[in-house]
Amino acid sequence: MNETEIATGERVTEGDLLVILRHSPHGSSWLREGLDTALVAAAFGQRVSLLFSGDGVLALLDGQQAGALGQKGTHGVIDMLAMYDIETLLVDAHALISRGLSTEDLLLPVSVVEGAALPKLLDQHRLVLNF
Amino acid sequence: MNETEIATGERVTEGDLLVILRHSPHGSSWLREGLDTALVAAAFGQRVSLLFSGDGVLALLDGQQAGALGQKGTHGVIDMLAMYDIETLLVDAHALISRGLSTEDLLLPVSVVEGAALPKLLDQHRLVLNF
Amino acid sequence: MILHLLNRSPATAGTVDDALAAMGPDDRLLLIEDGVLGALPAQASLFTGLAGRLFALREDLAARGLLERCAEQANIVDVEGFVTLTEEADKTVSWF
Amino acid sequence: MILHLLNRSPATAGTVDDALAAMGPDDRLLLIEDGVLGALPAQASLFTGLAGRLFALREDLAARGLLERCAEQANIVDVEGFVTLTEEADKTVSWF
Amino acid sequence: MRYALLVQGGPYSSQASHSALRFARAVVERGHRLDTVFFYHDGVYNAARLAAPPQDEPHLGDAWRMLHDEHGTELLVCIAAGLRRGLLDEREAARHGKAGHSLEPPFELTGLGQLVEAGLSHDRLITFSP
Amino acid sequence: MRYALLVQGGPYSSQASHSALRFARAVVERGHRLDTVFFYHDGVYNAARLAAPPQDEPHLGDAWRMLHDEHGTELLVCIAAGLRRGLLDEREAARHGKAGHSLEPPFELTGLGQLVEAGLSHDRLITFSP
Repeated sequence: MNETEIATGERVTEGDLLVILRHSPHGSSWLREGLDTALVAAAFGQRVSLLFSGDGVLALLDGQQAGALGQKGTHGVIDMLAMYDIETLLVDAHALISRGLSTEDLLLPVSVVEGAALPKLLDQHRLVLNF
Repeated sequence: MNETEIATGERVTEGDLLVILRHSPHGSSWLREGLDTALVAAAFGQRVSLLFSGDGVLALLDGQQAGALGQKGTHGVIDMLAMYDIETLLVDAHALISRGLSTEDLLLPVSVVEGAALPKLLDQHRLVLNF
Repeated sequence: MILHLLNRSPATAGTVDDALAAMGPDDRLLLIEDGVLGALPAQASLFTGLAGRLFALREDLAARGLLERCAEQANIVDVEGFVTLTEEADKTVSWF
Repeated sequence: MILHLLNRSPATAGTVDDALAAMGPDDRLLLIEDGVLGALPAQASLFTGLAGRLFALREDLAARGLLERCAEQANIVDVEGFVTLTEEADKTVSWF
Repeated sequence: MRYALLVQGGPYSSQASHSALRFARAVVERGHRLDTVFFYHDGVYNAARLAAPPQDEPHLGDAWRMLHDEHGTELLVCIAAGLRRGLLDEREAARHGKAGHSLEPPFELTGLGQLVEAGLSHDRLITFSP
Repeated sequence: MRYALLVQGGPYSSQASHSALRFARAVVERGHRLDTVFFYHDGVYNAARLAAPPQDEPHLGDAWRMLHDEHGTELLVCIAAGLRRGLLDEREAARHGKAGHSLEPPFELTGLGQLVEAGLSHDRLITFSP
């Protein structure tokens, strides 16, 4: 992770690529495709940050399983993030709170982002892709 | 149109097929595909009602045009409804009001539906398809 | 009685609102796919008034890790229960 | 400065909220496709605080009959203006 | 009872096809008849004959074909929705002067009237959309 | 400037492809270089070679090919997203034991790395999604 202290004392994450994940597991392929993009970028040596926002916070929930037809879901990919050196895992505070979830419900330790830190996050990455 | 007076004095539309149109013109193919379904059902002699709801009320707005690449849009189909004897055109009141629109903004005369009349409408049709 | 199917999360507010507005007093609502995100206790207030008429599909809750996190007001049914709900309803209307 | 593109109508509230929450004080928002439904005066309150930074694509307004119904706060640009906005921004982020 | 399904979601892009297939199996296991699955909107992509999903994921096209083989369920693809999305059987390919085809039996191209017919002539029509 | 586009919407199902194409033309008219269009998610369906839309509607596949012919824009289709949706070129069809193909040049199957590369090596990447 690459962090810099900024004037207000907030820590801002810098990087090449910020992937914002806004979709739930299983319901569509968006989350899977976003994670794949992050993995590929990391494999190419880029500094990748993930922001789980909206229904995307569900991607981190513990206790996920395969779907009824054996669809794999994405929790297996979440487990691989560290292996690809993707260590900047950020979660939108509002997305968690409004769903009644807390960081204790999640598979991995994450940093919580809120308020003005959100636009700064986008600003500090060369490329931002929404999924 | 097939209408019956019910106990409360509200008029309820009956029919074989209720097509609910919830999507805007041009943004997706949903509206076009819903209208096509209605036209085909009417051509087969079924009694068809259309309910414009949500962003679907935009389908009735006057002043629509082709898209920038020459995409036809759906306003031409709206003009054909009468030819197919689809005369039951219903608009959800909330959808209109929340968009700041009134029936005077619309291409055709319509009946406005609100409150408890909405569930009754679904109840009075053998088949209900959402688009 | 109509069975309404809802496959969108409460984040797609327009769909949830439209489905609820179309429901009669005896109609039932089954949450499937991303619709089961509505079964979280934090979303329970959306579905007040549906006591005994709110259902959520077990397989879709389980896949998302929501089976143990589900609000009490939602009756959990498996796919066989889904079939039963369609048998018992006069018709089924899907909202998406 | 980031140019944000929004192609969803306000009926898809989650997308609009997420886009607005991610915008910095100098960022711009361009409404395209069904996003231009947000340019109706009835929706203007969603975008307060974006004075001078809210844009809507002329072609998409026109196709939907909204060109003459657009709120004053939205600056109308054609596709050439869209290109200019992407030139002037450091990067572009799409919300859908 | 006699059931029909309407599938409007593309395979993989949304869960709609998975949900429909799972429901289809439960319907026939319960002893109902599943006469028809109608594919419309992006659901028509379920019929793409060249689909090659990863080995460890369900092959939706094969699963629909199996449903047809075991239970006689007809797999109807809206021709208007299919043609513009590149799903042509041999006959339509010839008619449009294209070499090759992208859809083959048991999937059948058919008119939208068959959806209305399926909806009104069956006891139940269940829609699965993206 | 050098532009790249990411297209994630299916043709006809959503306006994304139309918007992208319109923007693409405006970009090159302005004198910029449009090196790459990358198709991902349902955007890969833009490459379906058998698409037969009605005569009075824009043919998106042809319009992309024209962009390639006139401006040298490469038309890259994510191979993982394409294979599961039935978009195979001759080589992939052979590799998967399928007769026929559904994608052909100037569309090219390529890895997702090309999207990252396009995004980071161009001055601008603009995304059009459904």
